[in-house]
Amino acid sequence: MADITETIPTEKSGIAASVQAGFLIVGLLLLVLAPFFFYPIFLMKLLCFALFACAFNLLLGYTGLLSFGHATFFGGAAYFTAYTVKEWGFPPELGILVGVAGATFLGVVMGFVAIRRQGIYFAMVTLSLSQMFYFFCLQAKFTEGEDGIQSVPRGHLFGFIDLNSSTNMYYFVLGVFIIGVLIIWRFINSPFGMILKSIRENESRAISLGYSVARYKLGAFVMSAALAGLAGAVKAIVFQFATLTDVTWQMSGEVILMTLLGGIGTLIGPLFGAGLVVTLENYLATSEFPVTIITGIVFMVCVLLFRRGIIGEFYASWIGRKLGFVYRR
Amino acid sequence: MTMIFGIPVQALLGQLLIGLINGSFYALLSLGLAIIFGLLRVINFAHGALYMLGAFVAYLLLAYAGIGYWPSLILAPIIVGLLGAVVERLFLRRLYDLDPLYGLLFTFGMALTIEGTFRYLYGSSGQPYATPPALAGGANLGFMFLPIYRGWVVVMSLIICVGTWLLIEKTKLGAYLRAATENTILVQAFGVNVPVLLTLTYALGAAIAAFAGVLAAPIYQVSPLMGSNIIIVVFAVVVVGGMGSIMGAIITGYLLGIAEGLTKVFYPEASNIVIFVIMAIVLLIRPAGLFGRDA
Amino acid sequence: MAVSAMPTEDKPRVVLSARGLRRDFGGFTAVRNVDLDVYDASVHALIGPNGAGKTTVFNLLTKFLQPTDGTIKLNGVDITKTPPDKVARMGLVRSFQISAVFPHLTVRDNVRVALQRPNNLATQFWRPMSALDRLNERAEQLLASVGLTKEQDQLAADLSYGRKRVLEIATTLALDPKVLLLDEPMAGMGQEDVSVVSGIIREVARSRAVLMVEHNLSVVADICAYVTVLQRGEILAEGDYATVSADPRVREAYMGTEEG
Amino acid sequence: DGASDGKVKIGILNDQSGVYADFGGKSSVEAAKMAAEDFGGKVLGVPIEIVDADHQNKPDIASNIARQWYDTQQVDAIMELTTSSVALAVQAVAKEKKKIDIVTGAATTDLTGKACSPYGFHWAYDTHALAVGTGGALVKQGGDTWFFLTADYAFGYSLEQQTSDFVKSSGGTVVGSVRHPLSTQDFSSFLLQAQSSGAKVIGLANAGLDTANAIKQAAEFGITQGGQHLAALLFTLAEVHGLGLEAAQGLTLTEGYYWNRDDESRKFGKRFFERTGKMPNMIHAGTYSAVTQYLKAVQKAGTDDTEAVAKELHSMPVDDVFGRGGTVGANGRMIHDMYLLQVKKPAESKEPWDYFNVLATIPGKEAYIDPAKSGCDLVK
Amino acid sequence: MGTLLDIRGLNAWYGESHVLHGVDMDVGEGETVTILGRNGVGKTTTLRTIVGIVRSRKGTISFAGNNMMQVPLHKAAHTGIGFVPEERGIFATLTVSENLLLPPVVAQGGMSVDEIYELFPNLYERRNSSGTKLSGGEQQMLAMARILRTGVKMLLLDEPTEGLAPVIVQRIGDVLKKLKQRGMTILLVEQNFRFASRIADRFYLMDHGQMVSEFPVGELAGRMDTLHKVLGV
Ligand SMILES: Nc1ncnc2c1ncn2[C@@H]1O[C@H](COP(=O)(O)OP(=O)(O)OP(=O)(O)O)[C@@H](O)[C@H]1O
Ligand SMILES: Nc1ncnc2c1ncn2[C@@H]1O[C@H](COP(=O)(O)OP(=O)(O)OP(=O)(O)O)[C@@H](O)[C@H]1O
Ligand SMILES: [Mg+2]
Ligand SMILES: [Mg+2]
Repeated sequence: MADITETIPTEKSGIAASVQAGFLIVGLLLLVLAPFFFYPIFLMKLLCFALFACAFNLLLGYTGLLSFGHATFFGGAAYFTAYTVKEWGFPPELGILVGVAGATFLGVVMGFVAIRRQGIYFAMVTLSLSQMFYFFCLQAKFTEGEDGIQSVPRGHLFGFIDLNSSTNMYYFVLGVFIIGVLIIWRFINSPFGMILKSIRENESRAISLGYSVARYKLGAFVMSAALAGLAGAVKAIVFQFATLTDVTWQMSGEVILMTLLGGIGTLIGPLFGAGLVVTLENYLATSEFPVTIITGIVFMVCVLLFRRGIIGEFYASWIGRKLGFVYRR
Repeated sequence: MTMIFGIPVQALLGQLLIGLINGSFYALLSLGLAIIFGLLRVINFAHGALYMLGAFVAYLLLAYAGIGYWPSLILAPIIVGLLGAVVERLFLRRLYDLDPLYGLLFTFGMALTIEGTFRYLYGSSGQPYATPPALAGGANLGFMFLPIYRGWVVVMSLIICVGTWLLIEKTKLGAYLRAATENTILVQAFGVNVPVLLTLTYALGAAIAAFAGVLAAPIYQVSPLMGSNIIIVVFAVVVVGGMGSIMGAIITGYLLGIAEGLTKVFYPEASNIVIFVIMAIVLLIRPAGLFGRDA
Repeated sequence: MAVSAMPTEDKPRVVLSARGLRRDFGGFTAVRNVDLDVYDASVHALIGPNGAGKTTVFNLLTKFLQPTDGTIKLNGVDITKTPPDKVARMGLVRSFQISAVFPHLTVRDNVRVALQRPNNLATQFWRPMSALDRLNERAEQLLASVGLTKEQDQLAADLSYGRKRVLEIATTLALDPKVLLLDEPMAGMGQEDVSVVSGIIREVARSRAVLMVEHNLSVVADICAYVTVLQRGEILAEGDYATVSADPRVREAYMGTEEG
Repeated sequence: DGASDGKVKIGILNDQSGVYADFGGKSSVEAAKMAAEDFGGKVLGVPIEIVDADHQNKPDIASNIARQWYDTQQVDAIMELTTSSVALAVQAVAKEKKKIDIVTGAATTDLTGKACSPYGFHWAYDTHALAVGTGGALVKQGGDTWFFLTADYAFGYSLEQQTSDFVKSSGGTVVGSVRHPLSTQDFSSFLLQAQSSGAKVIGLANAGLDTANAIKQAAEFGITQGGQHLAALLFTLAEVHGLGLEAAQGLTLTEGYYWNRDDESRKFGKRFFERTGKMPNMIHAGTYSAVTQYLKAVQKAGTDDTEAVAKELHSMPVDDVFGRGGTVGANGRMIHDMYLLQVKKPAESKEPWDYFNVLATIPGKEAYIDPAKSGCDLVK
Repeated sequence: MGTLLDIRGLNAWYGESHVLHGVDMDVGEGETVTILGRNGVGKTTTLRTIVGIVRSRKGTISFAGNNMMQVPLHKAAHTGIGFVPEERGIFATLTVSENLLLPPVVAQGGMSVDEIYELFPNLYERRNSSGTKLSGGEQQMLAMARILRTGVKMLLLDEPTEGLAPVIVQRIGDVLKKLKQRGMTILLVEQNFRFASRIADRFYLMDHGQMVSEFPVGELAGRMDTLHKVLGV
């Protein structure tokens, strides 16, 4: 049975590496210049979702675990951050830290239960647990139910950078995004990442070599949860509210769509996927097309025809191969 | 009046019965999921949408063709089953060689599309569907007033569950199905047309879901949302039961329906999460589920 | 290690021992009443007809399956309740009946993955991959010892079946185990590979205990000091190869009347 | 000084594909267009333009669109704003950008309470008005013992809380309540508890599909035949239509508008029906009213400048098919009469959409919180 | 004795990897033919390609007048081919008798269930236990037995002795001899050529995805040198 992670590029020749470096520089430049051409709040939203998708992809693309409950970490962190910043007057950086810590905690709890099952069971278990969290948020007092925590002050970063300026806010979000991606990159290219890879390849062999597979999976799960939380926490500061939308299972589905569209197991794919989904959502809002139908169709078409996603298809395409990107199979 | 935990026994009996009725829907849906998963290795996220479709087909048949409940009980499953067959032939078939997660994602997209379409066309507040006159009214059981229709639901779901179980455990067709679950290629090499079998299986699963939908129409609002509300719970049911056995899926469905019903009496705030809590506990104690075999 | 003398005629040390081992699957008892002692610095064979329960015994000893009954001790420590990865870390390492490599890693990486844990390089998620380079030397040594030097940059998936099994042994040795459990290491191997692998096993067993399941009786005769014959989950006979193969019950149940 | 950019542009931002699509949805957009046409398509000599968007019940999408509309698309006012998380988020954006927003779709009293804005208005209804209408007025009609079926989240609690306050202050008693989770399918357990409580009125402090399912199953369990009375705290014509009279008969509810109440409302209802295929509920009519009043304010102020228009909106009386005799408080609350309605028996209904008997009219002063006590810091 | 199975220029692939490079072979009616060869030379693949399990293939395969290249997998059995895979493929969730009755009967002339139980008395004893509870040898017998009932003309057996105890290997040899007497055509893949030599009429030697030589059983003794070289025994 072909693994969901089969489309991961395994090796890159010299050209591919430099092409990738080139893309990276151009991409960075574009991101730095973007607010001069696009609406900043839109870009910030895009970056938050891109980081969320990258974090999700860390789990799916590199350990083969499909979580259907990542909204819990994204939306949960948003609540924690919004609450501490608004009610306790925390500065933004501290609020974000609280959000990440909260998401990490949720990741430990959910991961502890969920990693007991694999494959689609894992997906169903995470879905159920996140639904539980959704009901918790709905009923808990501090989330203010369907109103959400509103009017969260953006405040001053480190006490002196005024985040109410959308330029400042944008570069802060960009900074967080880049740091997040760097963390993910380091994580998957580390000794730990190597063990993750071997577990994905042959789990019982990894056990027989003495690795407590569950702990490694949990490690990856928690790391992914923490980064998803980082994305959610920043989003709460950007939009100045945290609401139920971000903890629904539809949100968990959305991040899967972003990853799938961008390319499972590619480092930058989710950025493209997130860009596409966010743009599409915005566009559909003012069009005649009903959003869910289009999203659903995109999902189906993607699974049937472009399983590798935008970046994956590019790597596997004629040009990609010419440039030296190599695929398994 | 005798009391248990401060609740009159009479009320408790009533609640047990009601739990059983809810369990009927869980059992029917998890049964379909288990059959489809067993053979196709696809977690059918669209199962809730098919259930909704069953109810809607019944509604549409009534609204546009004047076809009532009884014919719909047969027609709607057939129509939805056919639709399932088409989906299997055209799309799902292409995903069998891939990681099962793709099947999950595809059917997720399918669920969104179906649900979105009906929401677009019919709004979300739901459509009316009356109880068939022959089953209207209720019976006073002494401890509660039982609408006759609800009794009918329990009976029908039991018949379908047991019938399906017999079909799969006791017939030649069932033997093919079980064998194909283990080794599709070999069964095919023996001269069995497995592709057709796969199509039939998905169609059967879809038809059972649609049947549940028609059963539900007179009780719940016929709404595009009725499927997505129930499917996540049914997933949890399936995890608790473990998808190893058909019987397991059925029994777990009824049991959890009852567990949920009782929670509504003792601690109603938790009734929507009680199944998830049970799921978490079962996973911690018996990761393979109550009736599951370890992979 | 400075143990000079080979175990003499009097009792060598028991490293792995099982008492009263039993395992039920539903109503069916796959293994019952199995007592087993595996000695240091020797090769012990577990043979028996198909379905006798050999693989199950392996699974029980390495804790991939939990025994229904009985106790298992490794170097005197009771491991009956220990999880499998812990057992592996205690020095009891197994191979699988179906070859177990990491197919999309290179041959060298396969061995390096095994080396990571003993060298405390498994959980560092903050260090770059190049931190693993210091394992290369040891990995290459191990690969050389089994003759895989030429193939070290290939993907394991591209190796032939026999080479995969050899790689698996190299990976296992990387953990420097005290007890090695090999499930049909020569099954489906060509004759050349069979001799290579028997050579390796013999070499390995100089300083370790090896328990292996094998159908190839000439190998068993050649390298195994002790043989246990299982039948229907129970021990039918025990002893050295000559004794066991002379046992008429073993001839009837397992070897048949034909010569070797 | 006239319109700033050669047109007056109004954005209708609401749920057009999700759970609240029937509540307002595309039909609200149509109501807004009717208002613009009735105004002659022009104000201050420049064209009136209506744009709309589907916020999909996601506050971040709504907030994103609102910002873009205000900043780059020259939208002067945003209206409708179904669901409270969206309404609160957009009102915050509007306040920051010093732009007008008029909420007709959301229920929370916070919009004119602690989250009030000098440029924000709340038009059609709110939880308080619903509670007064159904809670207070029904007790006077003899429904003096209550049992609540409450959706287990903030909205449900505040409906239950406010309603039982009015029940008690009108001399009734609350004999019990049970909290059910949001999106419950099966209410029979809860209904049995309500039934055995013996209360005369079962108050449904929930919304949408939950209310519809509860009503439908109450009929199945013979609760209304047993002499108990159902009162839905947030339910409109659109949902009664979805439920059908057979199941809904006898239900009481409160709305700020009923098309078949008098000639004027019938006239508007019929026109609306011709364009949308359904009769308007209070959100549709409220949106019509909000757009009309906004245009009148622009006309009167002679400019579309926010401060000037907001000043007019606060001071002008409301007098249209929806808000007859309405006034606007300093907190932005539009205060108008509400109606206690009862769903007819199928036999009583003389034509399609003829669903309600009007049981009582609740004067606006009673229905809405006195602005001075609203907790809004704009009111001294 | 006519030719039942005729294969010319058969090529087959697993994904990108080219495994069979032009296999030519034939099997006569009632004949027992054995393919010998080392691991991984493509013996199993040859059988799987004939049946149609491996579908990326080129060349011609004709069996009893059918062009097998055109026949879909689930129709192959109906032309009279019975395949017993290397891994036996006993179904765990089915009982022994369900396993036995599973393959549809494709032609007249198959054995009756009684005859089969007579041939394999152990199976009769265990008919109600689940398939995987059988010992390896019993599983192998069951795998063969269930094909005999269907009335196929030809058996494709993939290493029926692999991993079996010597005593069971003997029994299987006896059964195959009996089948041969009844006129069954058998294509056998074996590594154990001592076993093969007891029942085969003719041998093919396979290497690198091709048949490198072919000889009748009588020439076996004279060819031991080549065999040693190719098989490495
Ligand atoms: N998980 C399981 N569930 C049920 N029965 C099992 C299970 N694992 C093994 N068995 C049964 O236990 C018996 C022993 O199996 P085991 O695999 O240990 O045999 P073995 O001696 O290794 O045989 P072989 O030489 O064929 O590998 C067999 O009858 C098998 O069917
Ligand atoms: N499913 C598969 N996918 C890719 N390659 C395969 C597959 N099955 C077999 N191969 C490869 O095809 C070649 C031929 O395999 P085949 O199984 O036909 O060999 P064989 O002669 O039957 O060997 P053995 O004696 O080990 O059974 C081998 O190199 C093998 O690695
Ligand atoms: Mg074994
Ligand atoms: Mg083979």
